[in-house]
Amino acid sequence: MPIYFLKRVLYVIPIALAVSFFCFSLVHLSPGDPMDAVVSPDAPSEVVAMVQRAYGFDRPLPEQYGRWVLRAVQGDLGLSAANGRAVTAEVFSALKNTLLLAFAASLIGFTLGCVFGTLAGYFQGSLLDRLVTGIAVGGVSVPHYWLGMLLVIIFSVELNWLPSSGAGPGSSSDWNVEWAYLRHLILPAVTLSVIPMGVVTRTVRAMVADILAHEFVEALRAKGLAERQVFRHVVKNVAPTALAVMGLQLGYLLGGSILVETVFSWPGTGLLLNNAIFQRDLPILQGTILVLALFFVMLNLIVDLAQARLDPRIQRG
Amino acid sequence: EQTLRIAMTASDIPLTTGQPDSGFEGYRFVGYTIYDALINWDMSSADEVSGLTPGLAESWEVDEDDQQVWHFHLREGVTFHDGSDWNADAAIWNLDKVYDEDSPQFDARQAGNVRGRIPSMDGYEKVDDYTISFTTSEPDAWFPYQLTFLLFSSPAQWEALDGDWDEFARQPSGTGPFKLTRLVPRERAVLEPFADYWDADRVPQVDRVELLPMPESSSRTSALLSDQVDWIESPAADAIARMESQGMTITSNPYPHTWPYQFSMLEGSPWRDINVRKAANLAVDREGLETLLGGLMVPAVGTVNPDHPWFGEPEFEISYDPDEARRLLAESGYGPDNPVEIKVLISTSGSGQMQPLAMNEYIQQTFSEVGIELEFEVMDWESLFPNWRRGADHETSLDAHATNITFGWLDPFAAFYRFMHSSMAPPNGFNWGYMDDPEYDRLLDEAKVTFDQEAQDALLAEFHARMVDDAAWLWVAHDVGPRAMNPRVQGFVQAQNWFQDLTPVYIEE
Amino acid sequence: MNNSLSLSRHDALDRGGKAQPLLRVRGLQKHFTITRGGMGRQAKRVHAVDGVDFDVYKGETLGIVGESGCGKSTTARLLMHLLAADHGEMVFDGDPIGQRGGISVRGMRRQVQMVFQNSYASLNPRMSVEDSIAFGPQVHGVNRRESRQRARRLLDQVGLSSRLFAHRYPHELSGGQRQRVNIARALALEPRLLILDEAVSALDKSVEAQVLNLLMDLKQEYGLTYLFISHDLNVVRYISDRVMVMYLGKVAEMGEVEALYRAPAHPYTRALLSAMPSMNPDQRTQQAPLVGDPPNPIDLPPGCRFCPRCPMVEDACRDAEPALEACGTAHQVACRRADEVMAGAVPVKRISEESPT
Amino acid sequence: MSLAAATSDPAAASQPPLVEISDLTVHFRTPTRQVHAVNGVDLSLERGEVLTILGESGSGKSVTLRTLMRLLPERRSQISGRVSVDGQDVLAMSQRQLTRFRGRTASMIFQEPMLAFDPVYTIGEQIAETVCRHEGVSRREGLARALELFELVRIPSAQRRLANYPHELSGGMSQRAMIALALSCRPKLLLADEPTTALDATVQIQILLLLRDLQRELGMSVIFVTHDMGVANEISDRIAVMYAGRIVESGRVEELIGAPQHPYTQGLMASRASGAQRGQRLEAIPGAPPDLAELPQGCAFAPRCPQASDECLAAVPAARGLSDIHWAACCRLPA
Amino acid sequence: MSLTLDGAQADAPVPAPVQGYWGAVFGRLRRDPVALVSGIVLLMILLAALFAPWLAPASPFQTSMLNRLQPIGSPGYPLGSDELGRDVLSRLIHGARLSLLIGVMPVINAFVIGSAIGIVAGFVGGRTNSVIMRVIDVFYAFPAVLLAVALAGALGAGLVNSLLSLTIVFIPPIARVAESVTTQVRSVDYIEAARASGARSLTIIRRHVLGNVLGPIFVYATSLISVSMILASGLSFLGLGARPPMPEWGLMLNTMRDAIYVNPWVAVLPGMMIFTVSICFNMLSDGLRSAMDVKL
Ligand SMILES: Nc1ncnc2c1ncn2[C@@H]1O[C@H](COP(=O)(O)OP(=O)(O)OP(=O)(O)O)[C@@H](O)[C@H]1O
Ligand SMILES: Nc1ncnc2c1ncn2[C@@H]1O[C@H](COP(=O)(O)OP(=O)(O)OP(=O)(O)O)[C@@H](O)[C@H]1O
Ligand SMILES: [Mg+2]
Ligand SMILES: [Mg+2]
Repeated sequence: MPIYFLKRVLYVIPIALAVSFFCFSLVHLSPGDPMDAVVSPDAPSEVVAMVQRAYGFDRPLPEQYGRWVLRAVQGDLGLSAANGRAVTAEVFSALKNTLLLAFAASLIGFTLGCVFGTLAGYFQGSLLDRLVTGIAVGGVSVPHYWLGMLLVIIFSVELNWLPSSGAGPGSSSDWNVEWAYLRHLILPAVTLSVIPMGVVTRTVRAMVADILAHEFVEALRAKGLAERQVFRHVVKNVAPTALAVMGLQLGYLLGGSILVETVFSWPGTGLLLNNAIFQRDLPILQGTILVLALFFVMLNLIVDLAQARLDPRIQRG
Repeated sequence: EQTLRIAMTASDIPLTTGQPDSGFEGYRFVGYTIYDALINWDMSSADEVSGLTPGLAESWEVDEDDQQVWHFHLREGVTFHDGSDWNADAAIWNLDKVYDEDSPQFDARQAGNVRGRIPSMDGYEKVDDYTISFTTSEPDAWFPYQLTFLLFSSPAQWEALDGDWDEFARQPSGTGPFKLTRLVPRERAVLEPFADYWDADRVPQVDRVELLPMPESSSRTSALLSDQVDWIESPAADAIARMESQGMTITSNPYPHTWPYQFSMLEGSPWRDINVRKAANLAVDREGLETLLGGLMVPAVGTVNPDHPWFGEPEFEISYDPDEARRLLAESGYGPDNPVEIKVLISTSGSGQMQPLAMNEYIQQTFSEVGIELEFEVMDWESLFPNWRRGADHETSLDAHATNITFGWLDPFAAFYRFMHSSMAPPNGFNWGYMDDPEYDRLLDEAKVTFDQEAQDALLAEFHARMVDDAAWLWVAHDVGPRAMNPRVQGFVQAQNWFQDLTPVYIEE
Repeated sequence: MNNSLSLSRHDALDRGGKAQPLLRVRGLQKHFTITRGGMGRQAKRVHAVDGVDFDVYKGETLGIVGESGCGKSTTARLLMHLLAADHGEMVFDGDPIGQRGGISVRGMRRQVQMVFQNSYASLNPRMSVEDSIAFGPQVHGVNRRESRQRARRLLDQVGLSSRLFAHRYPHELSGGQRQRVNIARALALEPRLLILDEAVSALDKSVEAQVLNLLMDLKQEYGLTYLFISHDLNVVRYISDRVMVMYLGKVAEMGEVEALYRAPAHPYTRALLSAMPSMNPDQRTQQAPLVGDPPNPIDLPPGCRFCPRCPMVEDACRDAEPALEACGTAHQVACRRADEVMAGAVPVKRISEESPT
Repeated sequence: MSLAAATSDPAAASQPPLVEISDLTVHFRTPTRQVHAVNGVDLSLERGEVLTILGESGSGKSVTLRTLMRLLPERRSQISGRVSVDGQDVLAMSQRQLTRFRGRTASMIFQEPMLAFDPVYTIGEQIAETVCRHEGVSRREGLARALELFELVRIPSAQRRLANYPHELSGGMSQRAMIALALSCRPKLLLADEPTTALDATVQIQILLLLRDLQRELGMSVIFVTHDMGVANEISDRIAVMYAGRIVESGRVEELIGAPQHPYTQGLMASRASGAQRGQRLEAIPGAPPDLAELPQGCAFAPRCPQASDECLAAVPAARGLSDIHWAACCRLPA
Repeated sequence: MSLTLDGAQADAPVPAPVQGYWGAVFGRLRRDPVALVSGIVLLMILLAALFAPWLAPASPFQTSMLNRLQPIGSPGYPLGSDELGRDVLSRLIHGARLSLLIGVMPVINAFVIGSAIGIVAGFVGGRTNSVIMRVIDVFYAFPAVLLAVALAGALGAGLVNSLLSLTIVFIPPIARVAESVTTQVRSVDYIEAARASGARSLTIIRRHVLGNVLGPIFVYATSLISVSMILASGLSFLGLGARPPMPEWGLMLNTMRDAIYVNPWVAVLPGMMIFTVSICFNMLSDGLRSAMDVKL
């Protein structure tokens, strides 16, 4: 067991390095000058040179990468080109909001997904199954940015029930569980939840149906177990895979909320990234992608380890 | 408690350390609110173009012997928000902050934001505790305009924060009518009145101003409609009817802003033919365009409005006259079978660009009626803007014949000089199309050293008239800076300016 | 009636005459490494085939029996060079395989073919029966038309009307039919040696008999040599001339089928035979000859690997592995106490050793 | 005609049979066709008797067995006929009654023990669960019982094995565990669906002997399904041969193996490969079993039968008794 | 049974071939009503895209300032007009071209490249496989949307760049599936049998591996089309894909966002199209999967 854990954990290191290299080279793929974001275009060239020096953009790329990684390891991702603030702080304060949104969306999506998926899996082929499957396919097929717009039209524009943008009346750092803030969370969270809802429904349905077709379920019935007890077995069998899928979905929500955050002006990493792209704010772009990717890598790790714990069949040697 | 909530178009809270970024919107909301310049804008009137008014300097004059030296007499009895005194030392400290790379308080960001706006600055020194003097690189009558961009932050506060500008951004201290009490990057800035403001007439009426960045115009609109904010900048034109129907106030006023095509005068550009330039100016149905924009524009017949002192008396009268345009084109050998083919760099959006796609397409349509075929190179604002300084012959210009970048013109340098003077060809300035006319250069040079206001205005008027007669650009529109507000917001006077004064605003309960 | 062609080909290919074994295997060994160790730990090794020697004579059927996991299939795959052996020498009709001066692997594969246990998995589901059979000849340069004709001919020969079956896909066939196709496919290259790895084990009894008949017929027609792998002792007895009994990757005993069945010399063979269910209601088996499952070939005991299950084990058995030695004409065994076993002195290991009831 | 069976225990003879199946048919609906898996099976089983159903793949053995526990998918199967076990009508039971019946009155051993255990619970938990379910005892007591059972089926280091997951056991071991599970509530009827087919010969015989011992010890009735004559011979008192969803011959082991009457049974015996016929061709039954979706008219074996006549195609032949308990369904036999 | 070889019989004419594997799959697909309807809808949209210039009632670029933001059903504007007075129906029809292109192309590209990588890795196995798969793992450290946005954002807005970045996004998953399917197939007996008949690796890949591997990879790839449609249009929606004034659904959705206060239902039409295409591809893919999944 510890060996498996250790190996799995150590495997994160090369991945993290590769990810950091990718993030760094990513922005140097881009045409245009990273300086464009820092100085206004009417700045004379000596000012440009001056700022370039101040930001270290004048050094050779390998040196920039080396410095960047070294500082990143110490938690310093440099300064935003657009506003000069520390990237780390910017990213983490945004990440906090994205996490809030992602958790809310997962709560909705996973709950519905599990319930729907189990029902559909149990009553495979029935009308209920077809209905649920339809909803799930819809969930994974809907362009969520469009769904967001639709919800805004209905609930904000037409009915004026819920706000359409922002994280709340105060700033997100004042966030707390109050209706004033929660109402801001509803639309984006619902919008973001449809994809995980669809994916989880489909996975759980397939898993439940698959497990129910196993001979051991027949054996459980042959033992005289009541359907409720059989269900317990099914759940325990489905759980590792379902959890893994949910973990991944949570990760996808973190990275995938960019469109929804843009639609709802939710002050998270997605909005940060979007702005960074359009302002060509390379330090923020690099930093955000790095942090999100590493977060995702860690999430994968946790999911794998959890799955290994839950499923006795996974090699532990 | 009165709180005024404003949705800005910026995607982030502009820099609050002194010299803001985010262009003029930054100056509007966190520049002239928290800080003062030596010379401020007078934004009290809605009826005439804003002029200059003494700020942290009570008076100033150019040295009688040397036109490159200016003396400024600082206002006494002014304190920063932190209580420290404003004096010549503080002024020099602030100048070092942006000009002396070796000074401890040097801040590259602020320097980057402001140095380009004061091209004539050459030196500065303290004369006595309340007098400083500047040296300019050449005689420049427009120097006072440039100084409106230099804002003064508190040295004492910076010291207190251990010289950390990042921290200073969170707890800035200036001399302005508002002080910043809260900053949540990307989300919110809170301003509260500075009770000891030196100009008793401009002590703010509201208790709090909250600034919220909302780059999406539909988000701003819905925020206003759902009462999340009281005031939005640049509402979506299409939503104005709806906002009005829900009782919102729409304010607008022309201000020094121009929406042009800046022509390339390089070899091979059709614009080298004056007939084509004139025809283009006559081919645009500016009134139709006004309808398109829901009335939120003023037709432009020159860089400045006809009632402006710099307008002059051009002979070429710009109007919508397709027949005349066709005639001019025919004269140059163009016709329906042989249209003028022109490529223009346009953006999808951008500060001050109004509605670039809609407007350009409209122009494309009216042009085609007279035989000018427009082709667009659509870029995002972030690519178009840097191209401005690179010039028409740069590879990023993609061989275009014109660029469509709007601009504000607060002073003659910004309005004319940087575009029309041959010395401003890339990479020195924004003479994107390599305009090179000795007569332009002469008039501008002369105006620049004419320190008498009326004489200077006369020279500029002559210049402007010549430019219009030349049809040097295609002038299309002036923006009117629309804002939408909740009817509770009262007391706002929309100045004919990029900047606005928030101090008289109050909320009617 | 033109299969004389095949026969003459065999004659032409025959090198050393009847006396030279068709296949000679010496010291064949294959250990699989289970890459689980890493980090300084010794990786575990599966001793799937651990030093096996045998000969296959021309025209005979050599049966291989043994429990699951004893290395039967691995041996077959090593012979086909589908797996690379760790050690060992294989000589086909006098020519070392895959060595300089010998016969190439490709050349050997023209003369040795194999039929797999899983009749379904061993046919490409996307290929018609005809194409599957024709594939081999095509690979060896026979043109499309001719190879198809050959495929049809073979189909008819294995008892499937080419008219009805040539264009079918594997899923449209029954298990017995699929196994016939597999046999036809193996025959398409006109091999001299056919390796049958549990070729009838998955078939129903009534169908199994049909296929066994077919195999007997084909052998006669073509003068084939068979290596017949099975765990069904009855079937092996029926079809083989000689039998090789394997236990945990080693040959336990080898000999003429009747001699070996009548008087097994290895306690394991003996146990295996007495574990066969009896067909006489009055003589039901009273005592299980062996206890426990066959161990897995990862952690082998020192000495004779049958020790832990052997009813006749003595201390000396644990010291050294017994070599395969002759014990009568054409009969070899790897047991120290073979003589006693042949004499019938095999006490049965008590079940009580395992656990109290 | 009497289908009563003789039992080793004369006392039991007076009691009614434990299992009575009459005219059982089972059809499956699949999206494309209808499969006639069982077509009129009559069967009875005395208390303490071991009956083997012998037949080739697809002949309906498992379906018959599953019907006895009502384990077939309800929605896709059509069952008719009568099935009673220990006086209870299985086909009429409510869901509640069923759960009490299963595992307690009748329990089952599966062909692939690995697949019949839930892979994510330990073996011990799975046995304890059954005990708790039927006897309402605590988990601890359940586990204690599991340990006893493990010792009963002679699993070495029983205590340690209880904590194993199914994939950690070898084939023979898990089949023993399966048997322990099946016996956990002392069922009156044990159903065993090819419990030894997947095992090696040396292990198979151990399991067969174990089952035989336990059956005798516990006095259970057993229905054992296999396609191996030898296995049937080892374990059973009586054999029923099944072909295409019908029982074609049934009788005491000695009778059936010694003197099979139905041509199919005879064919099966004859086609067995053994040393005896070395070098001779086997008398294989020609052809292949019929497609259960399109059963032939009359005797299903007729198309493969060397002795078939027109009579065979006319109607399904009735059972013809040969002795008190040996009968075969073949037209060729005297009525 | 006869061992005689009847030459005449061997050459006898053969009855019509039994339908092949794909024939059977499409036969089943045709009987799946959901897949059938989805297929028909997609076909119609595809045809509309192909024949857009003939089908569209108006030019997709013709602006009209007087007829801006007309509601659905206005005369001359059956589906209303957009913020520049262009006919929305015509733009939707023309938009199908670009939207389908940028949605489907990346998956096609990735299918070709990813399958090649995966099949080679899977077939060769061993160290080569590990190296390839470890590189692929790195891409798995990025959620798809993030990767697409990051790449498109870094490369700069534009059609080609968004195509490129989506292609890069889809290569790793397809390669992974290809690798695992190939690894599975590689160890199946019929490949062994083919090797045993002396065939060389390339022949085996061509004749035995491809046919069995491409099907599952193809099904997987079709399921990605829906994701790709959403992502591609999403990039345009963010301003990273198609540029104005090209008609493209995501971009239309973006430019009409401000119109939601005036004419909400026109503004959501492009999204409706994306949704329709995406759901149809998903259903078709599901249908295909179950049609191919039937145990043979
Ligand atoms: N590729 C492989 N990697 C690791 N171990 C293997 C591999 N192939 C076979 N083995 C192991 O080698 C041993 C011998 O396997 P082999 O398939 O030869 O047995 P067998 O005698 O054919 O058994 P069966 O009767 O079950 O087919 C087994 O323990 C098996 O698990
Ligand atoms: N749930 C089901 N749905 C459809 N057909 C079924 C179902 N269960 C069994 N069948 C069919 O019923 C027939 C009889 O099956 P059964 O499992 O009883 O055979 P068997 O005698 O047990 O064979 P084997 O020896 O292979 O286990 C087979 O053709 C099988 O395909
Ligand atoms: Mg094997
Ligand atoms: Mg069965």
